[in-house]
Amino acid sequence: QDTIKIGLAPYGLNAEFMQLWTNAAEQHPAVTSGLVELTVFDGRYDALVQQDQFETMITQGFDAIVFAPIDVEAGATAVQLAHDAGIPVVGSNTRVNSDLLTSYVGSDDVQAGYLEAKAVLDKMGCTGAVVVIEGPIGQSAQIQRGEGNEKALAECPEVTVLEQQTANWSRAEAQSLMENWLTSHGENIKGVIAQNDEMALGAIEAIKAAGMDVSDFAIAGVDGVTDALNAVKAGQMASILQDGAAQAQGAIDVAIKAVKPDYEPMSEIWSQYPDMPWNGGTDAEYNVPWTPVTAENVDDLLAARQ
Amino acid sequence: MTPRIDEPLLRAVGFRKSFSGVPALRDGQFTLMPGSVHALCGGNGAGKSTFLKILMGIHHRDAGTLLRNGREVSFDNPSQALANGISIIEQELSPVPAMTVAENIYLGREPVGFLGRIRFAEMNRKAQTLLDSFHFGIRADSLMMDLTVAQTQLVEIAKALSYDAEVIIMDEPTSALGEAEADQLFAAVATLKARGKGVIYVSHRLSEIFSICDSYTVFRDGAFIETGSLADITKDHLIQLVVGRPLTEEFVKENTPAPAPVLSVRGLAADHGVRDVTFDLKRGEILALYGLMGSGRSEIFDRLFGLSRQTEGRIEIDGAPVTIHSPQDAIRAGLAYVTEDRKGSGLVLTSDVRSNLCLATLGRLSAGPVMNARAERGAAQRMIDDLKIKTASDRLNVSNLSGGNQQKVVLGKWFLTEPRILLLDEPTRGVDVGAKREIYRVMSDFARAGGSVIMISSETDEVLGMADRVVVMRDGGVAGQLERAELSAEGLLHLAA
Amino acid sequence: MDVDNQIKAAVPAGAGTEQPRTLSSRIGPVAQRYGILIALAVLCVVLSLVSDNFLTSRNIINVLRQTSINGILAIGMTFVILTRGIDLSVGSVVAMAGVVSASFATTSAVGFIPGAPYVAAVPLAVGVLTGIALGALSGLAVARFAVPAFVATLGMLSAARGLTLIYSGGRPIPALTDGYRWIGTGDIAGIPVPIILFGLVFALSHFVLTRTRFGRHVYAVGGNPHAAKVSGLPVRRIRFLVYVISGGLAAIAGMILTARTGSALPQAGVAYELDAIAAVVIGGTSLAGGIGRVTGTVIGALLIGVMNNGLDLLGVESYYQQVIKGGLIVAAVMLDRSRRTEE
Amino acid sequence: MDVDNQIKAAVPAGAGTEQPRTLSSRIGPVAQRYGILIALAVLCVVLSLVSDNFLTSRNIINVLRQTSINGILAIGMTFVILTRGIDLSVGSVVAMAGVVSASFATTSAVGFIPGAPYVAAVPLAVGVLTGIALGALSGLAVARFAVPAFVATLGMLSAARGLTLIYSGGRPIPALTDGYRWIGTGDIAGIPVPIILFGLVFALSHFVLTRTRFGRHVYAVGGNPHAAKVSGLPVRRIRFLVYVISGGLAAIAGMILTARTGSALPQAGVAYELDAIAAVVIGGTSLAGGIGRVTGTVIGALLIGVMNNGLDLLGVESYYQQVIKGGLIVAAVMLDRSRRTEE
Ligand SMILES: Nc1ncnc2c1ncn2[C@@H]1O[C@H](COP(=O)(O)OP(=O)(O)OP(=O)(O)O)[C@@H](O)[C@H]1O
Ligand SMILES: Nc1ncnc2c1ncn2[C@@H]1O[C@H](COP(=O)(O)OP(=O)(O)OP(=O)(O)O)[C@@H](O)[C@H]1O
Ligand SMILES: [Mg+2]
Ligand SMILES: [Mg+2]
Repeated sequence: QDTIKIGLAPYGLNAEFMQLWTNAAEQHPAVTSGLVELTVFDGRYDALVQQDQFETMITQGFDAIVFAPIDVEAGATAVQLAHDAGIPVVGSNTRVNSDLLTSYVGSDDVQAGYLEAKAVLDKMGCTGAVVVIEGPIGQSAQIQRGEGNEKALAECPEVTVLEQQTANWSRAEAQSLMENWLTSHGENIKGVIAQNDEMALGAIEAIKAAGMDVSDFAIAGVDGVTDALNAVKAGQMASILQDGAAQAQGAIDVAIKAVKPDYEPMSEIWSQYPDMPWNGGTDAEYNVPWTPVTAENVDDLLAARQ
Repeated sequence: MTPRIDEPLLRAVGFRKSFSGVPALRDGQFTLMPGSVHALCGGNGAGKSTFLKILMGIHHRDAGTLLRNGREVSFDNPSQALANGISIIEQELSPVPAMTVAENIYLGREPVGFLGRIRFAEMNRKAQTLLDSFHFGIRADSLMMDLTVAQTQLVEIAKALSYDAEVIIMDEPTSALGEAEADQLFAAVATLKARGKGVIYVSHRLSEIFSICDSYTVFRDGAFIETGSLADITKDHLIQLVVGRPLTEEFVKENTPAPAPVLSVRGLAADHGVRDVTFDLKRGEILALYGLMGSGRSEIFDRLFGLSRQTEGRIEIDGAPVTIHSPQDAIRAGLAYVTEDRKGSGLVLTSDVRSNLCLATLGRLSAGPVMNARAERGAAQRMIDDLKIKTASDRLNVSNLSGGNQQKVVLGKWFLTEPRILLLDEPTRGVDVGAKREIYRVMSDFARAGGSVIMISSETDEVLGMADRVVVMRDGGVAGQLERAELSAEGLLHLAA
Repeated sequence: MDVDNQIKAAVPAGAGTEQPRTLSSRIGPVAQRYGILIALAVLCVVLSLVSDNFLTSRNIINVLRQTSINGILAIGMTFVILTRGIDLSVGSVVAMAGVVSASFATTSAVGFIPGAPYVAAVPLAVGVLTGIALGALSGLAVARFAVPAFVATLGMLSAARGLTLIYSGGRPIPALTDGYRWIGTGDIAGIPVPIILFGLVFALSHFVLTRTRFGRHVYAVGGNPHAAKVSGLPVRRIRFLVYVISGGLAAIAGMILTARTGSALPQAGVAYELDAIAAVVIGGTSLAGGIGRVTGTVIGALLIGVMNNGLDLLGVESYYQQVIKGGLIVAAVMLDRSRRTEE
Repeated sequence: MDVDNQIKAAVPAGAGTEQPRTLSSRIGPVAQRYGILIALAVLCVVLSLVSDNFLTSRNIINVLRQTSINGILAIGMTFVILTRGIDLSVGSVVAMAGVVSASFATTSAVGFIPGAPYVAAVPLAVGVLTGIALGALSGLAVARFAVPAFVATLGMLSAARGLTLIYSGGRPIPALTDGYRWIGTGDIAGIPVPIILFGLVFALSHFVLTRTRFGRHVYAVGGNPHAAKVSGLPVRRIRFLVYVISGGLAAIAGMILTARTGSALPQAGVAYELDAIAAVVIGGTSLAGGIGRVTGTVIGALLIGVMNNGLDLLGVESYYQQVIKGGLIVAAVMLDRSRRTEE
């Protein structure tokens, strides 16, 4: 009666980013205080599994769902099902193409793509040639970060894109890809725009393995995973931190509010990001700002990880 | 259009076939007349099966002409041969193990009803009638995998006969059969002959050939040698044609058993109803286990060799009790076992002749974990020479050998282990006359040197010729024992039935 | 009676093709035939004890609906495996049939098929034909060109995925017509359409495999291809057809999936082949061919489905779920003492 | 000479267990033994014509290094497949061995092993032991409890992945010592260590399979387990050991991968089993057991590696890469006319 049952539906937990996102949700004060009973459903990177899990949550009478869908379009049906059952759904991290969401707490991937590409292009002085390592084609993060990449690249018409290929968010795949590109393009590659940090890190390893100097390259990724923070600290790359923790905690606050109208947010993120006001918890969209990782803030960020 | 009576059903000229450049058949010729049972004779590896497989469209010939009722034909696959009224009992048994007997018999010819639905009841009934008409005593709805090798052979016979073909090819159909079952087959063959069909019959049992066939054709080393009427020749002449030199069919037996028992079996029970089996095996003795099909002889061997569960009974070797839980135990105790199912449990068909020969003696042919290639080669070559295994090389895949030569490989594998006690289940199955003598000689020498042999044989002649003593089995129990002096074909049959 | 014999024929004790001797003798016939069913029952009883929601009719419908896609794939896979083959491409066929059919059923501007959306029959037919065509290609490689099934269908796994991505430009195809979506979300007399389709596919396949000539020939080709050939069976045609069947059924599964999720994803179905093969093998079909039955496959699929559902119901943490699932699958098969590897 | 004969012995004409009869007759013995090598050669010639960079020593080193991981996995897989088994768990073992060994070799505070980092020998030994332990578990299920290999190792695929995630908390383990990283990034006389390890594993496995008693046992058990048993071979022990070997080699591959990428990722190695099995089958080893050789596997792995490398070098778009790869694999095996499925 008192505790609120919230289902947390990340698209897949085998990689670090969603793991951080989920951990943050579990650390939300409302969860640790017992106000909310949180159950995590690992979507196993499959849209249908996520939809099945929605059905399970509906069967079990959950009060609200926080949803990070694997796919923009396919998530819509799941949201529809929950909506039909009268369960509010708060999107987080990944967008879903549905107007039935109670709210969305996430970050704008187009912007991240723009920021990271900009970091690379700035370091190159807007000349030279780059390669782009993409996420799995068709995933919304890939599409939107790609849009952002394009936007930044359009601002530097001098810069040519030598290669553009997916490495499926994987460090090992990106490493092989980059090795092969270094063979075919050698010194011509001046910059690497990787759509996530893992792939940027793979590129760095490939450069090292080829006996080249990483500092001769401009490299950037997105997400701010721990290894990337270390690499930024070592001056090897730039990264744009996606605050998964804030997305998850914010989404939980909004979800509780949807169930319990008199609720006041308990997470600290609302004070951490003045640019993202609570507004009574009723906004259709909360945009968690990106934080470019710099030599200045990297130590603090790393310390927060421990 | 009925063919004229003097028109051959089948006429093959100049058949040639090589495998990877090695000729298996150089000049195959054969003429089959209606209403005749025509023996195709030849030593192991003479090319008989190859020739028959070409007739059946299983192999493709490199050269040659085939006339069926005077018309030139060529079969790309067995279904065309079947459509032309030719059916075959292959030398190698080839059941579909997970299907019933009836399904195996009518495979591809199932009676179907509405919606392609098979009428199982009708099919089972038909199959049962067919089996019963030959007195085979097999249930049409049992699974093939539950049948013994002999029963499997009977089903394949029933299947080939059920096609109602004009030409029936039988490639060693009796090699796995007991005499009673073989007689059923001969009766069926006589009926076919009377109905004007043609039968091509392959067997290494010459007495059979002389009792059921009317003409013969001999192949040697892949080439046609002679054809004629059996009425015109003697057994010795035929043997000479087959082997290529004068030889008489006889047994080599020069051993004398010592009084001391090497192996004592007391009150042994085994799977499938074998119970209370007691006998002794003496040093230097060749003991035969005789019995009708299914009397439990093979089960005793399985049990002695640790292949079936340990139940009741005691086994003693040299007076000391031994426990045998696995073939390893058995081999350690000095046993060797040539099983009756050479494809199922004898040979590793994916490997070559050398590996198969050395399989049970790997430990002796290696220095520590590393194989001694020269020792392997030497051991294999010794057996190839001793047993006259016809193979292009010891690296040839064993599945490419002729049936009789495969049998010799299994024997060779076990001879190499230098056992004290040899268990031989139908050791001369599919082996030609010449090689049989070699095997008898090896057995005899082995016993003379102090080894002991227990053999199972469905050929009464072989039992009479080789055994010092016979333990006769009936329905899983010992029906009696006969000393060599008391042996006679009637006596054995009397006890066994 | 008749049928009984048939079933017995289809699932004997052992797995290997050789040493027909002692196999069926060792184990009682009941455990032989129902081992895996017992495992499923045990799992269900345990789950209904620890979770109140498990045995609700709504949850049972959930489980069945969730199982339907893997179940249909696994039934097609059963045909293939019975002939000693394997079909790794089912996941990619799921995606391709989903995307191609959806492109005929979308109301969105992404649809690049003139005239779309068509009435549901058109996209559905196109989808099935897509699956059949892909299956036919694999079948051709296996049956005609003697490419090992693993290689032929692995090639198809990769190629069909690529084609799907090319066709769709890597983007999902959303906004499907209600008619199309009905096969995923509709119901007849309260029973969801995917479950009905699953049931139909099962009943039909069971009939074909146990009662018809083609079905028995599938067993024969897998049990002893040489004997099948010598008996005059069209071995190549049978080998070819099982891949066509698998492709067609994968297409149906793909369209159910698409209709359920409401948009066609080019990256759908990744790694589905593993679950499908697992259901087949857990259900007692031998990868060596010739032995198995489609009822076993359905039980295997249900076992996997119940396991996934149950662990989610219990809220078991995801990492532990993976460990438990791995252990449960092995345990279930061990409990099913009927199956033994040849030795 | 001797070795040559061995090789010939290990790969006879056909693939199936039965009637290799018509098979070998049609094709000359050279194509029989070198079919897939020819396919690889053709691919290399074509690539060196269309890409200037392909035949550079640097690129050749790249290809070999990229192939080393899949190559080592595939060699272990060859042992398993030769006994009629399969090991689906290699990808998960890669991850687990990587993560566990890395936890003994990290300088970062994430390392939760007191005293870490240890000198490289410690984490490497721990990693190999981890792989061996996982392999032993699978082997036990297969050899002792007669669980079909597909099920046993599928269970392990899931369970080991779960354990890896639990052990690491789902986080990568970064900041590995130079000593540890040497096996991924170091070189001896200019030849990268992964390539050297690949070569060593190949030479040793080839020796074991062709020259030792254990190797003979592996072929016999795969060719006819019943005959092997009757001949007194310790069938169960052999079955068990091949999984241990596969696990151990997967661990080595996992540590090379970890050392190469510089941090241990719990999600590494997903779906690696497919590429490993593909290399084995492309290399001419029969999934029916008893037939095959490790040289074929290495050629198969190289074919896959060259294909990936070449398509990247040519800058082929990723969708089209998938289509081309699928087609090329099938084409290569078709060109290798030597192998035909039984019929
Ligand atoms: N597939 C094959 N590959 C290579 N050689 C083969 C193959 N099949 C048969 N041979 C060889 O052809 C020769 C003839 O064999 P075939 O089986 O026809 O002999 P057979 O007369 O039937 O002998 P048996 O009486 O022992 O059955 C043998 O030397 C055999 O080794
Ligand atoms: N796997 C089995 N399942 C059921 N019964 C079997 C099985 N194997 C053998 N039997 C039965 O056990 C009995 C003894 O068989 P066994 O093979 O020992 O007979 P045998 O005397 O060697 O005869 P033969 O080898 O000539 O057929 C037979 O009645 C046989 O039908
Ligand atoms: Mg023959
Ligand atoms: Mg017997």
